[in-house]
Amino acid sequence: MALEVDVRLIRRGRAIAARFTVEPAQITALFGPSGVGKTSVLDMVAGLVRPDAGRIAMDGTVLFDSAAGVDCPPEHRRCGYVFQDLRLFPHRRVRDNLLFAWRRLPPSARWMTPDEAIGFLGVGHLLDRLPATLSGGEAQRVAIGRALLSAPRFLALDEPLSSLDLGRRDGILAVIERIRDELRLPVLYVTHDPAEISRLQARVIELA
Amino acid sequence: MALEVDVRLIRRGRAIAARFTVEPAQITALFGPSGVGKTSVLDMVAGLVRPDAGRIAMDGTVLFDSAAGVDCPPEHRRCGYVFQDLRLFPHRRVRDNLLFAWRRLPPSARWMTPDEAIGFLGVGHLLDRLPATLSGGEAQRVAIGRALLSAPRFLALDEPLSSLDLGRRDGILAVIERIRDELRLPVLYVTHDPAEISRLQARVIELA
Amino acid sequence: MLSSEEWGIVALSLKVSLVAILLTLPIAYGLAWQLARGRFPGKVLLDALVHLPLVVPPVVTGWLLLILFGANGPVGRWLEAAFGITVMFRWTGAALASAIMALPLMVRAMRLSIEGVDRRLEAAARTLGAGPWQTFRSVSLPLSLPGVLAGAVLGFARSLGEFGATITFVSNIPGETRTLPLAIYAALQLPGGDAMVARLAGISIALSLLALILSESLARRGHRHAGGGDGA
Amino acid sequence: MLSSEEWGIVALSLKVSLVAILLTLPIAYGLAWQLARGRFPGKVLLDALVHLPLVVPPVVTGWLLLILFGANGPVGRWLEAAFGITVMFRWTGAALASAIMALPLMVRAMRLSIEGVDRRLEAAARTLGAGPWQTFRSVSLPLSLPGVLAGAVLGFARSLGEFGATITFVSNIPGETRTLPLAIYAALQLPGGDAMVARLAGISIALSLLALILSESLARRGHRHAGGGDGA
Amino acid sequence: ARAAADPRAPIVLAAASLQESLTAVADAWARLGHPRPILSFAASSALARQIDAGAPADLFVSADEEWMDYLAQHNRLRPGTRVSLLTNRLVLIAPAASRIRLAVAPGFPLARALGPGRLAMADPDSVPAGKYGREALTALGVWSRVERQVARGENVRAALALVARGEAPLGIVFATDALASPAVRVVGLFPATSHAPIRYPVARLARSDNPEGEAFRRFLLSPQARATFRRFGFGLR
Ligand SMILES: Nc1ncnc2c1ncn2[C@@H]1O[C@H](COP(=O)(O)OP(=O)(O)OP(=O)(O)O)[C@@H](O)[C@H]1O
Ligand SMILES: Nc1ncnc2c1ncn2[C@@H]1O[C@H](COP(=O)(O)OP(=O)(O)OP(=O)(O)O)[C@@H](O)[C@H]1O
Ligand code: MOO
Ligand SMILES: [Mg+2]
Ligand SMILES: [Mg+2]
Repeated sequence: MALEVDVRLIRRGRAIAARFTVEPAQITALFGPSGVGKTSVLDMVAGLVRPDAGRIAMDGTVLFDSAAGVDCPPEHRRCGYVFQDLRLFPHRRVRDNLLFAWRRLPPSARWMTPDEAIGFLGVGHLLDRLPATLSGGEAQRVAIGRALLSAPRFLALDEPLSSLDLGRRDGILAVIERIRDELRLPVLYVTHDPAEISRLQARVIELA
Repeated sequence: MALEVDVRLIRRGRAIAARFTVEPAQITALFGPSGVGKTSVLDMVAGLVRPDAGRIAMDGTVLFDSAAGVDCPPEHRRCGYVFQDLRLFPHRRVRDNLLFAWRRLPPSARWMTPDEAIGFLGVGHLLDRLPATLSGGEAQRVAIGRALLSAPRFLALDEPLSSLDLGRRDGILAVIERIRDELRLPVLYVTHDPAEISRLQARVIELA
Repeated sequence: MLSSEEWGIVALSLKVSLVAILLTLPIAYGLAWQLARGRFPGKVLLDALVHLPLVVPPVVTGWLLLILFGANGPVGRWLEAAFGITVMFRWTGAALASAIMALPLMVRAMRLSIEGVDRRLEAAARTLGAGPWQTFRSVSLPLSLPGVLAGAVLGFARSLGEFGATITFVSNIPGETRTLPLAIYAALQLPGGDAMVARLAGISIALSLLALILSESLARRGHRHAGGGDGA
Repeated sequence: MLSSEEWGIVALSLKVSLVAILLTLPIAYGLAWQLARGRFPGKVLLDALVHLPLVVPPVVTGWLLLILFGANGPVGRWLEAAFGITVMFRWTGAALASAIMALPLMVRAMRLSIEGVDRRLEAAARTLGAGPWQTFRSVSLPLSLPGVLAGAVLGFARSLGEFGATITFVSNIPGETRTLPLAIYAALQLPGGDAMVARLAGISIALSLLALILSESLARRGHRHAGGGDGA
Repeated sequence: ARAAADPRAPIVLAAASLQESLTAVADAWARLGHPRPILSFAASSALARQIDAGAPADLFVSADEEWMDYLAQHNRLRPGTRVSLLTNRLVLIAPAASRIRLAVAPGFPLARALGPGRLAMADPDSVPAGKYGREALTALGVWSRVERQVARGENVRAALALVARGEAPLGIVFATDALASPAVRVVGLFPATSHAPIRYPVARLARSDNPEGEAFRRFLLSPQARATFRRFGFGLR
């Protein structure tokens, strides 16, 4: 279950290019200054932005290939994406945000229960709230839960812990490590925090 | 120029209370787990949320006093607020976001030039962009610049560096320190990062 | 309160307007979607076409309907031959006229809301496994609901007041096409009819007030969910 | 192309519609604001009042205008005495009728946009030293501009097509109140008038198409700025 | 198949100026045990266009001959059923409280009587009452002097309303309209020679398959119906 990424994109005259493979049970950290293109790479991997050229494959299945004209739509890529800007559905309560993908999944595909996610994220008291009334860190935790409950085949986490306190961070990092080790999923991780990188024993891809 | 804060608020059944004084040239860090009420305290200090009871005074002038019935509107509090959710004006280009307050100020009140802010924030190449096209860190830097260019009498910074790389953080922290020391402004600072707190030699107010 | 004749008129008006709006709702939404999101040649033309019933005086719209849907018109003949349906001089014709007059108002309101939907949220739904249709149903449609509601209210109100196209197309037939406005018009033609005009106008105002209160309470429920406007 | 008489009619129609819309724009925005944001008793009533010209058939609206603004009506008498203004049988009366008929459409569109404005952005402007009025001007108003534009387009189109209230209120006076719809109506009354109807209808369609293209290109410029809809 | 004992109500399309009188006639017909005719009033022109488009109606009563001719040319009428039913007169009216005195005669000082006010009439280009009015004023030699002061109503009743409300000091309507409104006063009667005869023809429509339509048409010509029309001020042919 390796994720092979080789993408090129020109955005506002700035060239964004990345080429790497994330092995199963491995965390790859995208690292680099603000505006260098980390989010853009995740967007391309998730299928939201079309690379100018390149190839993306997951576990042998081609998700994108500019030469072969393949472009798998995002809903078939099964990428668990935690957006930098969260993107909670404002019209749905926290519970419905969390279960958005989960409800649609065949039971066999699910690999985490809502209770488990709600537990380690500490969002049990928020389930009936609308996103507009959440604090920054509360919203971030809901976004993480929503992505994990979609039973993805690989994760794309864009600064997922940026507004969380150290205690919370620790708990969530532990879960991510468990997902990596037990489910052996490839994980793409964007962060500015060297502590997180070393804690996750991540391989660092430096964008520039 | 001390900022005296004594506020109480019930939000969704959760009591939020804080009482502290930020001395001039001092940075006070609000610290505490996600959802404890840090942003709510800044909102009250800035005049966006009305405390249930309490008193806020800046340099002897009362900004809010529930007992005396004083509630100074936000536009007269001169609070340089960097929002956790940024709140850039989506219909205005980066330049106009930065200069939003600055243009309205009498020249005598200004204490930072746009060029200076654009320089240390590294947003010179973004001036003609609309906020929707900025990366997370780029938007955060513009939000910082917009607040500083409003020539505030005190600062309220809500996780202002959360999506910035270490290099940028350093530069911006240096500017905040200079503002603290040279202009002797009180600074209220929310962060989850102990490194930032110790770097800023901040006094820590732990909310719980 | 109301005489049985007035009840009949009110019931007919409600039937005509409700049928007109319910049938038009999905069409209007589809058009609004195309105008908001679509990129195709002739988009401005489609836009103009949709606005036509607003710009052209109602009587002319009625006249065009007459030419097209009359028993001697091309569409009318085909409807008659293929399905045995006649709309001329029928309440269905009144509903058709109302629907066409209401369409531009509905499309505009819906389009405004669709244009306000944050497409990043749609992208998020896609990564969560929702296909284009599911994304539409669970994200785009509910987020544009304020516009659907506003459009429905506008359209319903416009339908209740529709006069020119109706009388030109399906005439003023008691019990079949004599809706409130047509009854009011008839009363206006009578020199001593002021009292009856006032009474009937009062009824249509009361009806619209009821519809408004209903829609407002629906909107209030819907709006809390729509976010955006609800800051800290 | 157009005969000089037709030019006159077109010019009059444009004058009437433009004046109607420009004068109504601020009033409509004010009403939309109150309905979107205000909290006061009788709000539903105000809402109903604004919608009235939509629900009540145009002829009745014209009749009410006649009663109020006629030389013998209370408002008409006062206008005459206080300012020497007569609207009866004047193009200004036609503009008044158009304005009132267009008002509900404009208010609804604007209200929809105002309700979509993120109030957190207004709060941000306040902390940046902008008072309520400056915040309105620099944040709330521009963010609700799509609604203002949609409202203006709808209102203008509705004005161009306004017939019933106008003819009832200010009659059909060539050169003074005979707008396009009234001219079309007159032609419809002639047994051989179909060609002229088609021609005049063509002109009003062309006018509205022009207005639409203009508004679309304005909107396209405005919309890029309005954010929200423009995701990554 | 419909039993003869279960006749359908005929649909009658009629000019707006017949609203009161024809309603009374239909009521009388219903009292005789017939299904009450369904009456639809509108401008003659609108009705004629509906008939031309294939309206499923039985009878048409027009306020002028021109639209009836139009339908005859398009073969929308059942041959042999067209009859000139009623006549009407044209009158000059003023608000009931007005003191204007004016003799309607060649060259009469209509413009002076109007002063800055408007002359209310139905649209002289299209609506029957207005067309007759223009013809009469032209014959009397005063049209060119008042032409610019005419307020054109959508139909004759709109012109009536303008005078009744005192918005126009003078107006031209049918005698039957003036009779219907207590708020106006007849200033003068236009000479019958100043305009073409005002006639209301009735005809059965080609599409009509309802025998009740023919029965009602015949009733319109009966002495009983004629008496009713006369009561509302119409002349008879
Ligand atoms: N608009 C609102 N309406 C109701 N409750 C709110 C609203 N905003 C925040 N809250 C609640 O108030 C409490 C305090 O929120 P606040 O945003 O102040 O927390 P915080 O300390 O800033 O958290 P974080 O570190 O996650 O940003 C939380 O329980 C939150 O859910
Ligand atoms: N929607 C967009 N349209 C045009 N340019 C964009 C858009 N989004 C991002 N960019 C630009 O593309 C470049 C890469 O942006 P990206 O968001 O990938 O950066 P990033 O590495 O994630 O930065 P950060 O750490 O600040 O989030 C930046 O120069 C940014 O300004
Ligand atoms: O067709 Mo009329 O009866 O002159 O208004
Ligand atoms: Mg990023
Ligand atoms: Mg916070």
